[in-house]
Amino acid sequence: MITEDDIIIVDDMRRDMSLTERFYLPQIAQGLSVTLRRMFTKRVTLQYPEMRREPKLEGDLTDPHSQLNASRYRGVHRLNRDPDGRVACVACFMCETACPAHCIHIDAAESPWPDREKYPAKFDIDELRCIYCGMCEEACPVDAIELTYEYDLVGNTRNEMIFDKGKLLEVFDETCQIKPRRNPRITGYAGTGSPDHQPARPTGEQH
Amino acid sequence: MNASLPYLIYALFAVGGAGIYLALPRSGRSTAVPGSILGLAAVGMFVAVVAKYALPSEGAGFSYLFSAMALIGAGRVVTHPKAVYCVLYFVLVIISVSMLLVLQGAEFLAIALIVVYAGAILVTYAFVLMLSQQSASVPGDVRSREPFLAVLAGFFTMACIAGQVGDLPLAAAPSSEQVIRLAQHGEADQAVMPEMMVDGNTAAMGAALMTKYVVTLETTGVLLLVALVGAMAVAKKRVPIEESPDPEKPLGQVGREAAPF
Amino acid sequence: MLDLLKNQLLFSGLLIAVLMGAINLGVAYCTFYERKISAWIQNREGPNRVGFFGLFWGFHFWGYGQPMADGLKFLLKEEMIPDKADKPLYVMAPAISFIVSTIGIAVIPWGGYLDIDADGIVDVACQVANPDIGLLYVLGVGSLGVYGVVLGAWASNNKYSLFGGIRAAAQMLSYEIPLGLAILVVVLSCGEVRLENIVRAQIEGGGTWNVFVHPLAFFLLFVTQLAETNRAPFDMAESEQELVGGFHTEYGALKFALFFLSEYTHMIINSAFLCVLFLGGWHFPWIPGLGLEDTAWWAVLAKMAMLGTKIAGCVFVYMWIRWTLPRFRFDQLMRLAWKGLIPTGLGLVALAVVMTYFGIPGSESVWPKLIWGLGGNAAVLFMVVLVVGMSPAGVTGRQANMPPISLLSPAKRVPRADQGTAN
Amino acid sequence: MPKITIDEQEIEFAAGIPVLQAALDAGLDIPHYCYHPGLTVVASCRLCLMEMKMPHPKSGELGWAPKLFPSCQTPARDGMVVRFNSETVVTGRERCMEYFLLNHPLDCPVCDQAGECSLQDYSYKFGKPESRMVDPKLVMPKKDIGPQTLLYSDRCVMCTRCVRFTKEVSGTSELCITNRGTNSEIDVFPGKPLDNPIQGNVVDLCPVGALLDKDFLFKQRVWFLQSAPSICPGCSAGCAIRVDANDDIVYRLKPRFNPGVNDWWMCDEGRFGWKYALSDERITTPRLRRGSSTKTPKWEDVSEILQYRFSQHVDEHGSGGMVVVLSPMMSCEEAWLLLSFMLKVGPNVTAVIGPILSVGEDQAFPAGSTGDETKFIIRSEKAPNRRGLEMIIDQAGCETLSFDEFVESVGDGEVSAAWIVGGYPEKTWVPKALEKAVGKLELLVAQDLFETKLTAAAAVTLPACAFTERAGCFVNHAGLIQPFESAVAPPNGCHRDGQYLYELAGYQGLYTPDRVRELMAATMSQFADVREAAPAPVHLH
Repeated sequence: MITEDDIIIVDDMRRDMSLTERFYLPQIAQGLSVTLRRMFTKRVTLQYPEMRREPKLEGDLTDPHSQLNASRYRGVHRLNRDPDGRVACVACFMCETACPAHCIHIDAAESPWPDREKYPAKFDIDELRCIYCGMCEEACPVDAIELTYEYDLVGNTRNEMIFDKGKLLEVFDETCQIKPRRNPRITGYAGTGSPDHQPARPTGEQH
Repeated sequence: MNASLPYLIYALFAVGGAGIYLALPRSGRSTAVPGSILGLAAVGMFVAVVAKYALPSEGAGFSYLFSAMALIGAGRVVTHPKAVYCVLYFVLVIISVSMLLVLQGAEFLAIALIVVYAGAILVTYAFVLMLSQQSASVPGDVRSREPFLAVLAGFFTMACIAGQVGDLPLAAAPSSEQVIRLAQHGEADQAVMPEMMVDGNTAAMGAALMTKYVVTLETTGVLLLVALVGAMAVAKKRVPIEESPDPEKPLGQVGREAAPF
Repeated sequence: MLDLLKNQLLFSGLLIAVLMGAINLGVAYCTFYERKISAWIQNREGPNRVGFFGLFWGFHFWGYGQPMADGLKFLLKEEMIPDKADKPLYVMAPAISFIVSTIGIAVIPWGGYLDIDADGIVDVACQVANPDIGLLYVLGVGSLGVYGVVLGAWASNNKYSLFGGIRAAAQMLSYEIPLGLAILVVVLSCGEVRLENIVRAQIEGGGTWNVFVHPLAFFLLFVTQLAETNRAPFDMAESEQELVGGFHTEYGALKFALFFLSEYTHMIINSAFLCVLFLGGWHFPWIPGLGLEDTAWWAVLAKMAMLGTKIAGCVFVYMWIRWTLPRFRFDQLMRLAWKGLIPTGLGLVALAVVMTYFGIPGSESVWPKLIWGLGGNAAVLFMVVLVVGMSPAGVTGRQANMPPISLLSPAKRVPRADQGTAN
Repeated sequence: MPKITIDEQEIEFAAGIPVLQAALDAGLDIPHYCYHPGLTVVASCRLCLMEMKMPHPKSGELGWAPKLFPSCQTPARDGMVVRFNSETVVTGRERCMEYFLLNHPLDCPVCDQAGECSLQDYSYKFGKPESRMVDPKLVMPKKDIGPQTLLYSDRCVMCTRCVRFTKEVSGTSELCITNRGTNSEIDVFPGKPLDNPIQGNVVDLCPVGALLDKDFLFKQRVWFLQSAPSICPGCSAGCAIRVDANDDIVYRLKPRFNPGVNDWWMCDEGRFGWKYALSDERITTPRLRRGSSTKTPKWEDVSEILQYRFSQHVDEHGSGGMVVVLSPMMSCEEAWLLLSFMLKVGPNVTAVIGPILSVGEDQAFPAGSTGDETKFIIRSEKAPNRRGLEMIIDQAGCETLSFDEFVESVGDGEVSAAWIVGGYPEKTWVPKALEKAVGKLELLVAQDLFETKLTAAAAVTLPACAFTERAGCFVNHAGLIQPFESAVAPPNGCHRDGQYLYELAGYQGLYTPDRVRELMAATMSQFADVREAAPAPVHLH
C-alpha cells in the first residue's frame, strides 16, 4: 500500500529552463536523432502465425528482458486431473465465488468415488466473459483450475466459447506437461499438474 | 450606344432589387421562390443586354459566367437564412470577382483579394459563426431588418455606379498570359527560350505603389500600426492574480479538498 | 502527334493527368510509408502482409499492396451522413479540402523547358501554368485550405469536430503570417514571383540555393507548412487523444479518405514548394549538363526525378517529425507563432531588404550572398535567442496562478536535484 | 430490572435466564455450541466459560473465583460481576477450540455448512491457526440416519443439541450417543430412522456441518443465498420462516425465531413442501377465451379487459348472481384489492372463502403434551389466511356463503358470474361437483397456479403466484397479523397477482403491501400498524 512516505513531491514545477531548452531546437534535434537511431535497430515484432511466444520454463522468469517469454501470460483455463485421471475439482465453488466476472458455473453432485464427497457434475467457464485475472486459480484449494499459457483462444460462436468440463479437461490433456506459473502450493495437495506428472489417459466415463 | 440603354439597365436593377426584396428571409410566408425567379430573370436579361452591346473579346464567356456567379452569389449572401452559408456565398463572390480580375489582367489584385478576404477575413467570420448554433432558428437570423430600405439604398448606390461606368467599353485588356503566348507562337522566331518580356502588372503595381502612392501607402501602414498598438492596449488588460488567503489551500485547488491518494 | 504536344495547353492537360495520377499514387504510398516509418521508429515491422493478388506464389512484396487494400476498403465502406449534420456542407467539405490541396500543383515548375522534337527550339514549359503571380497563387490557394476543415467540422454537428475546426481556423490564420514572411524573403532575394524564375535565380549566374543564403527562412517555411498541413506536432485540429479525430470525427468511408488524401496531397505539394523556393527546385547540384539549357526529354525526366527525390526527402522529414515530437498545447502553439516565428520572420525580411538595398541578390558571385545571408541569419538567430533568453519563462496565465501542488507537509518536498537518489 | 456486570459493563437482563443468555441479549459475542435457549442446558462444550466474582470462603471478601464457570449453566443474579475477556478465559477458550479441531476434518471447501458454520467462525475469531496434534485424525463414518438427513460424524463436535431436540421437543428420541470419549458418535437406533415430522430442525440446530439436509445437499454455497423474511403457508400456525434464494430460485426454507408462534422451529411439511413453486407446469401468462379460441393478451390490457367483461355482465344480468371466491392462500392485501374491485363492479357481489383442507388433528410436540409442555404444534387447517379473509369479508359487509353452498348454487344455476381464486399447492382442489357445474356460469375468471378444469373453462385465466413470490400479510389461527416479503420474482412472463389486482382495483404505480395496508386501515384499524412479529433473532444458530 502506498503510504505518505512513498510520495515524493517534486517541488519544482516552474524550474527555469535553460536557454537551449527554451529555444526548443536543440532538444528537437536530440529527439529526432533518437528516433532516427531507432529506425535502424532490431525489430521486436513477432510474426505471429509463423512465430509464437512460448513460455520460458527455465531460468529467471522475472527477467524483464526476456522479450519472447509467455511465462507470465494467463491464457485459457484447464481443469486438472488427479493421478487417477479423474477431475481434480471438488466442486467447492471457491472459484465461482472469487470470480469477479461471474463466468464460472458449477453444478455440484455427490461424487461417484468413495474417497471424495463432491465433484462437479457440470463445470462451465464462459471464456468470453472471463477477464483472465487468475483469481479462480488462486482461490482453488486443490489446484484443480489453472490458467495455461495458451493465448490463441478463438471460436466461431459464443456457445463454442463456453468451455464445459470435457473441454477444460482436454485442455489439461494437451498442456499437462507444463505447470503454469509454479504458484506456491497452498494445500500441498499432491498429484495434479506437477511438471513431472505423466499425462493421464483420458478416462471418458469419469468426467 | 443606345440612348435608352441606361434606363433599361436601371429598370433591370429595379427588377433585381424587387427580387432580392422578395427573396430576403422573413417571418411568415416565404416569398423566396418568386423572388429568386425575379432575380434570376434580371440577371439573365442583364447578361443578354450586355452581350448584345459589349465588344467581342477573348474570354467573354468566362466573363459572363463569373459575373453571373458573382451576382447570384451576392444575392444569396443577403438572402440565405443560415449565416455560414452566407459566408460561403461571400467566398464564392470573392472568387468570382477575382476571376473577373484575372480576366482583366489584374492577377495581383485578384490574388490579394483572395488572400485577404477569403483567406483571412472570411475565415475569421466563419470562426465566429461556428460558435453560434447550427440551425437557423434564432429569429434575428431568419428575419431581415428593414429589408425595403436596405434594398433601396443598395440598388440606388449600384445604379449610380453603373451609370458612371455604363458608357465605358466592356472590353478586357489582353492578359499577360496572352502576351506570353502570343510571343511564343506568333511571329517570334527566337531560337532561345522566350524572354519574360512582360513584367506583368505585379511589378507595375509595385512600382506605382512605391513611387506615386508611397505617401498613401506609408500613411496606411502607420494607421495600421497605430490600430495594432491600440488593439493590444485594449486587449492586454491585466487580470489581477488572486492570492489565496490560506497558504495550505492554494487557489488552484479551491474546491478540491480531497487528498491526492 | 508530337506536334499536338507542342501546344502548351494540350501539354498542360497531359501534365495534369500525369501529375494527378502520380500524386495520388504518391499519396497512397505516403500513407504506407507513414505507417512503415512509425513502425520502424517504434521497432516494429509495420504493414507487411498485403501483396498483389498473391502474385509470385504468395510473396508479400513487403506489404506493398497495403495502400490498394486500404483504398479498396475506403471505397467499399458504407457512406454515412449523421442525422443532424448540415448535409450539403458535410458532403462538400472533403471535396473542398481535396480540391484546394490539389490545385497548388498548377504552378510548380517540374522540370524546366522541354524540347520535344530535339530541334533546338524550346516547345513547352514543363509546368501546368506559369502565371506571373505564381508565388501569390500559392499563398492564395493555401489560405483557402482552412475552409474544408472548418466547414467539415461545423457541418458534422459534433462538439469534438467543432473544437477541431475552431483550433484549425485559429492555427491556420496565425501561421499564415510567418509563412508569408518566409516567402517574402525568397521574393526579395530572388526579385521574382514566378516560380520558374525563382528556380532560375537559384541556378543562374552567381545564384545558389536559397537554403544556403537564408537557412532560417527555410526553417520558418518548413515549420509553418507543418502547421498549415495540420501535421504533428501541430495537429491540434485532429488531436486523437482529446477530440477523438477532431474535424473528421464524424467522417467515414470515402469522405474520410478524401480528407486523408488532401492531407497527404497538401504535404507533397508543400514539399514541392519548399524545394522550389529553397532547394533549387529540379536543380542537380554540382552536376554540369543538366542545367537550364538541357531541354531534351531525358534531361527533363531526370530533372523531374530530382525534384521528386527532394520532395520525398521532405515528406520523410515530415513523417519523421510526426513520430518524434509530441503535440503542442494550444497556447504553446500560439506563442510559438506570435512570439517566435513572426518576429524571426520580420527580422529576416528586414535582412532581405537590406541585402536588396545593397544589391547583393544581383551580384554575379555566390560569396557575397552567402556571407551576407549566413551572417545576417546568424545575427537574427542571435537576436531571437537573446529575446527568448530575456523573456520570462513561458507559462500560461492559469499556470502562473498555480503554486506547486502539495497537500502534504512542506518538509516532504524535495528539490529536483535530489529526485534521482530519492527514487 | 436486575443488573449484571459483564466485562465492566452494566447490563440489564430479564430475570431467570443464564448469564450467557444475558450476555447474548446484550449483543456480546460469546462463543457457545451446546447452549440453545430452546433446549435444556448441559454445559458440555465449555466454550462459554467465564470468570465470576465470589465471596472468599474465609474472609468473605468479594474476589475473582479461582476457576472458570460455564456461563450457560449459571443463572444470572442481580449484582453479579463476571468477565469473559480475562486472559484465563481467553486461553481456556483457545484450548477448547484446539480440542474441537483435533479430529475435525479440514474440508470446509466441500462442507455445506461452510459460511454459516460456527466452528469456522470461532476458529477465525477465537481459535489458534495451528494444530499441535501429531497423530492422524480419527475418521468417523458417514451415516444415512433418516429419509431427509445425513450425518457426517467426523465433523461432529458432540454438542448434543440434536439429541436433546429429539428428546425434549419432538419427544421421539431417535438420536443418541454411542461409544465413549473420543470415539463417541451421534447415532440412531437400528431400524429406527430419524423420521419425525419436525426432524428437519436438527439440521438447523447443528452448529457444524455434521447433520445435513439431503434436500439442500451440494445445491448451493450458503454465501450465494439471499434471504427474505416470510411466513409459512403450510398451515394456519403461521410459522415465521426465511426464504433463501439465489438468482430467483428458491433453495431452502429456514425457521425464524418467532416467540409464541413457532419459537425456533418449523415442521418438515413446511420445510420441504414448497417445491410446487418451482414447477414447470405453472400458468405464467393471462389467457382469454372466446368460444373455443384462446388468446394471450398483453399484461397492460388485462385490467381493462376484466373491467369490460364484468361491467358488460352486470349490464346484462345484474350483479345479483356474481360471486368472488377468495382463496385462503391469498394475502390479506390481495384479497382486499380483489374484493374491492368486485364490489365496485357489482355492489351485490357474494364473497366466498375457498376450500380449506383439514388433515387430521392438530399435532403437538412432544406428542400428547398440553399447555406449557407443548413446544410446537402443527395445525390441521392447511391454509394460512382463513382468519384474514373472514375479517375482510366481515368488514366489507357483503353476502357470504360457505364454499359447499357456493358449489351447490352453481349447480343450481343461481350463480351467473364468478371469479375463483385457487393458488393451492395441489391441482386437485377443485371439487368434482364444481367441475361438473362450471359450464353453467356465464362468466368465469379463474386465477390459479396450475391448469385445472376451472382454468380450462374460464373466460379469463390469470396466473397466481406462489407464496415466495407474493408479499403481504397472513392472519394466523390465533388472529396474529404477520407480514411477509417476496423472496423471488415470479416466473418469466408472470406478474405478481398483488400488482395486477392493485391496478385492477384502480390504483396506479407499484404494489407494495404497506401502501395497501394503509388503505385498508381506513376501515380496518388492525391493519394500521402491522409489524414483523418476531424481533431479529439474537441467538444466531
